[in-house]
Amino acid sequence: MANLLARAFHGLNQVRRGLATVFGHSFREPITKEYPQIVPDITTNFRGRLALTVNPETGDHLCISCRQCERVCPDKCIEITSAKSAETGKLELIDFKIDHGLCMFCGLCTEVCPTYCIINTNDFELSEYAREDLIYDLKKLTLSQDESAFYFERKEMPIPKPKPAKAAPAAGAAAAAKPAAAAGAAAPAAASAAAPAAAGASAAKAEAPKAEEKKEEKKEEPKAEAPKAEEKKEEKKEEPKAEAPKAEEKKEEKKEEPKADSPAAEEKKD
Amino acid sequence: MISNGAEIGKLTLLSLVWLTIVFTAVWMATWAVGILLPMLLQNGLGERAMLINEILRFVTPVVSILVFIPINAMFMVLIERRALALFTVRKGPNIVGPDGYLQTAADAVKLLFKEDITPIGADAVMFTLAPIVFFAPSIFGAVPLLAAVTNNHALFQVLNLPTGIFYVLAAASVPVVALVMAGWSSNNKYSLVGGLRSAAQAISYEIPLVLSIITICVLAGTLDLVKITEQQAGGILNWNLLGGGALSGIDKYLAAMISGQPVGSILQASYPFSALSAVATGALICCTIISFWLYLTGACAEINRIPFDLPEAESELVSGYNTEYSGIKFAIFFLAEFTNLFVVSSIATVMFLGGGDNPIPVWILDKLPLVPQLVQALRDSFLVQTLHLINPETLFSTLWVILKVYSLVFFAILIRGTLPRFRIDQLMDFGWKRLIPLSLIVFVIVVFARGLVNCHG
Amino acid sequence: MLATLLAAPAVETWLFYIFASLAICLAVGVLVDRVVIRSGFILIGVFGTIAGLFLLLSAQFLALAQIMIYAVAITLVIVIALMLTNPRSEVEAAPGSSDNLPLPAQIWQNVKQGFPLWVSVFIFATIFAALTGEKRWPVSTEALPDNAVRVLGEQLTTSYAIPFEFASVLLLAALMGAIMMAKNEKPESTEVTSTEEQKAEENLALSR
Amino acid sequence: MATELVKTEDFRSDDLRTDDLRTDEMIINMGPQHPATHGVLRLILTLDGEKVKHVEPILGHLHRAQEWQGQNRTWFQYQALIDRVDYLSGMFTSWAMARSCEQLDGITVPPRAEYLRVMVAEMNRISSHLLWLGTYLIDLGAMFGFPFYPFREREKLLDLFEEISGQRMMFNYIRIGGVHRDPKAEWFQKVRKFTEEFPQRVDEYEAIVTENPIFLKRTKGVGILKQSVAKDYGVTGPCIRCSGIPLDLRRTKPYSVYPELKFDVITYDKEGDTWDRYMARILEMRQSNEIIKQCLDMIPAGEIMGKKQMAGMRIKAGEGFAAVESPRGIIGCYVTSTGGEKPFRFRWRNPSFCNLSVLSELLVGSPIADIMAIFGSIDVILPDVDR
Repeated sequence: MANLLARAFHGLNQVRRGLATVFGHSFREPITKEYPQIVPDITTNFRGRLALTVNPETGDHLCISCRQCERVCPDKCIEITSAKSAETGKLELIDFKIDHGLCMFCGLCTEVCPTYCIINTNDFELSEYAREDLIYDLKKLTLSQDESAFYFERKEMPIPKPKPAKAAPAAGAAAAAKPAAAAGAAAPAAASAAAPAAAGASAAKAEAPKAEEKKEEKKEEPKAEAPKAEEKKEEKKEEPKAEAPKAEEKKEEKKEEPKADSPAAEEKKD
Repeated sequence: MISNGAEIGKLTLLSLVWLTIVFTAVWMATWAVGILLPMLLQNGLGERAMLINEILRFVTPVVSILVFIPINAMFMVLIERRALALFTVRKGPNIVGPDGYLQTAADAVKLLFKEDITPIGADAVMFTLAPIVFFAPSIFGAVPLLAAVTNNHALFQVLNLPTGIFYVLAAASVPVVALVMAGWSSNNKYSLVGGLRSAAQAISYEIPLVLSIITICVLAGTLDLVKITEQQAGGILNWNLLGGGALSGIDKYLAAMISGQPVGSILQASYPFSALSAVATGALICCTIISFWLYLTGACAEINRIPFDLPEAESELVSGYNTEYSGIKFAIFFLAEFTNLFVVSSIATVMFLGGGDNPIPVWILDKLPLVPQLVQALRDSFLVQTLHLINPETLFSTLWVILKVYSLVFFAILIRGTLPRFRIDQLMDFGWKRLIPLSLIVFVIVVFARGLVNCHG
Repeated sequence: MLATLLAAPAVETWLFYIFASLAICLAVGVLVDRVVIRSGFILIGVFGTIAGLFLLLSAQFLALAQIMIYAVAITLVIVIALMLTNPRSEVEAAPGSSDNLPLPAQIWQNVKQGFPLWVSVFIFATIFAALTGEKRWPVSTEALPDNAVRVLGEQLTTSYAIPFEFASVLLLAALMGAIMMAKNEKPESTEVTSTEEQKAEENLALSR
Repeated sequence: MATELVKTEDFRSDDLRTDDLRTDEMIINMGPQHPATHGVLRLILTLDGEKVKHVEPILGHLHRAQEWQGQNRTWFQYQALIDRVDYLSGMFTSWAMARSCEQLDGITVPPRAEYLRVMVAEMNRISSHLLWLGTYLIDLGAMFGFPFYPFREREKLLDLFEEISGQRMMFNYIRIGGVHRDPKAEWFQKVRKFTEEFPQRVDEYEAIVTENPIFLKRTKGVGILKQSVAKDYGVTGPCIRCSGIPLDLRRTKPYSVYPELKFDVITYDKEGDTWDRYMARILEMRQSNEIIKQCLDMIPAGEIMGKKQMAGMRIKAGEGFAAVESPRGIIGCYVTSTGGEKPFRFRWRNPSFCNLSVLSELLVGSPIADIMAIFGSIDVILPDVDR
């Protein structure tokens, strides 16, 4: 009997303790934010919607059509269309499509991009009424100059040099790219020179024609079958190792401040 | 330490605004039907208005209840959500209308326009009847409470029954049938189990509930709600919560002492057996407090609130008896649940907390400055004298009732935010092996102890 | 006052007829309805209307007790018991074809099928005769007591104390008997049958 | 600690219903759309009254061919996918894969990376247990108040994860050879702040839940997992530790920097019930908090990557196996490489699958209302079961 009473009191006391704790919570600041009015403070590294940057100073498009992102994407949601320019013999970006309905926001494409062109923005509001609307084309993906500047600063990425002419002969012959800048500036991107460092594309000097051939093939069947893409990748991969020592000064400039991403990776490269 | 002042302030303001809306609306409707219309008829028809007046007197309480229930339920849903948000460090609905005041109105409109689905294989008649049977008793049951909570207002005296509390309890026991009906007619196993559980639970917990009420009735010596409230008038010492009048003697003694009247044999009259009476008083106070707790527990089970919400246990039975309900039928279930919560809290207020009585004893209240003058000024005003719009006694007692009832509702919300749910067999064990014996013991003790003390009855 | 309104003979009479006819209709519904559980629910309605009749007789306490105990608690127990005993098997109790039988046999068949009906008609006739025949049940002329519940309580504990206690003892005995019947089955079933199906069948039969 | 204070009667569900009242068996299909089955588990229950006679879990509603995907992705790509196997503790799956590949390739992970790994893993363990705590209380019926509190703390952890790895659940932070990103100094300060206030929060949870009489009634003596059964089914994690077997890879087969850290392995001598499993997780959260504190003090400066991360990386040919102690038990990763860009074969040993298989043993004989109490207490993640 006494035991029963003691237990009953203990139980009631515990319930009272619980109630008091819950009631005490009502004097604390709410943790919820009224979302549409108050946009959350998103960290720098947040992997949101994918976008393509332009050179924040000149407005040149930074993409060099190297297709690294297309190859690395586990979901195969990136689709790049490019053509060889008749004048310069370099690749010219025609279209760049990302299916955000397929994308899993792993951010691998941004890690391999040699020119810091494709980035994860902090935008996470992607809802649309139709799935087709989630396929972003080049126009929709490309950020304005101001936005690019914002992300370049925020993500502490090196601001690309406004393409000097001298870079053109050296790197232009390589597999790399010609920017499809909105301004249509003729000068080839400075970034294209640096590109090979990270991606190893520059190594392909000798191979350049071959690579281009392949790319053109691919253009014809944009849905490029996986095996082919991978073949190419394997070819490419072998070369950069050999070529790594050739790194140019520009490359090193770049390397000083590369994103917090892969400091170790650079180390090895050097 | 309070870093949430803004939210608490908002909640308080919301409660005040909504309560004003609710009670103004109810009172205006009641006044229009019960006072204004007869006055107009008297002027227009003269003697011939007798029959209509007689009918109107019966209609008035019903009108006030019918106006009260939906508006009040809307308010209670809102305050429950806001209060739970407060407990869980959130903000709650605050978008629709000014600071979320109209959220439940919007929800109600949404529910009304949703498709009303009757599942294949369901017993259509029973399926439709169930929400009505669930909802109707809460209207009927609330009527006799009106006179008790408004300090015996003339308009509501009509439907005050000599068996008031028993009537309310009888009405409160009917909804169980509706739950079984809903569960059975839905043609769904989960619903059926929910309905059966609710029946078993309600029948079990009705016994301690009724026994705890009977304990108070024994102390009060009557079943009439108005009489029970009248007995408790005059401060917290007279409330049934504290011994059901066992402390009235002390109250009288203190009053006499303060006003300087001869103390004489007041204590002797109330406590005839000195030491024995003192023990009995202590026992009575303990017993009534336990009864109050028993009542709250039983009532929680009766209206399926957490921790007794087994009939709609979400993690076991999806949504129990109302799994298949949608649209307006679901809305009626929802409405009735909150009305039941209100009715149950009002019964507790009337039976244990002195109804509309203010907790401060009269002998302190009289000493307070300005209060009597204020009441007198109100009484002399045009509103009271000519239009009979406000009755000061009714006003104050109603305000106290609101405070007490919504405190209990708030407590129920707090419990909802804290406790997990019982298991069905544990629930039955708890009911039959703990609560019923306890309530019987309390009942027996009260029966014997009240012979030693002068109680209300 | 409620009493004054109800005192007007017209209103009271009308209410009586409404309640009475409702009660009879619902009672017939209980017998007729093929779905047993639904007739259980209709039974609640019958008790409710009877409570209304009590109310007309100014027996408030009795009316409320009727609702609380009969209409809700007891009927619910019946309904639940019906649900647990799988009533669907009883719904399809097909009436035997009686065309080939001789006339007396056919009549007997009908009588047998309508057995509950006949019993209820008989009971009704008996009660009717008892109530209306030459005032065998004297009508009290005493004024209605002011506090009916108190009077009821006093009567039950003084003049009718012994019948009241007998009734309680009887109910207790019935309760214990029910428990014994439910408990009794165990030794028997272990002796007589062994397989679970047989046990289950037996159980089902008992609970019917 | 609180074990002594609490005494409830011995509970046996058989006491409550007599054998002689036998009714028809009822077959109930619980899930995959049932609100309490934590995703898409389907249980076919055979009930005798409210007592479960037989239970048959049906799996595979969430099968995503994770192992097959491993054979068709490069190493680099598969790392990004593998967080999704057990989405509440993605760090551990990443870690298991990283460790097995490092073993294969012979990479040494720099000490700073190891410390970072331990830190984020323990944070992830806390966040996983917090989510479990919230949902478990929902299973038990406290749906309106309590579950928000653990989620509040979890939210803070997720913010920290977002800052360091870029996303809140699919981290892809632990990579082969190290970790992906070196956090800034402010991040460490935030973590320290969290570790300082977290124990008080746990105290609050305990004040509300641990000795609540209803909670005790629901969990004490319910779902007792016998030692032999636990061994037979290969149960791991808090479940088996509560059954009296101190199997914690962090101690029994130490890896990373765990040997240098001080922490207790939470075990119970007797056979554990659901309350023990609850308590074990609460205590584990406290232990993890201590581990994070120690790591914050001990973490050295230096490299964070032992091997270059690149799209076309290769791993030496051979076989590797590594296991880590996740919040749910042992995650094992077996990998075979042929030296190419893609793995030859991946094989995962998932704790949830093994823990779930014991369900049919635990549930039989318990009332239907206990299904959720028991099922919730073994903390199963359905994607982890189905892979």
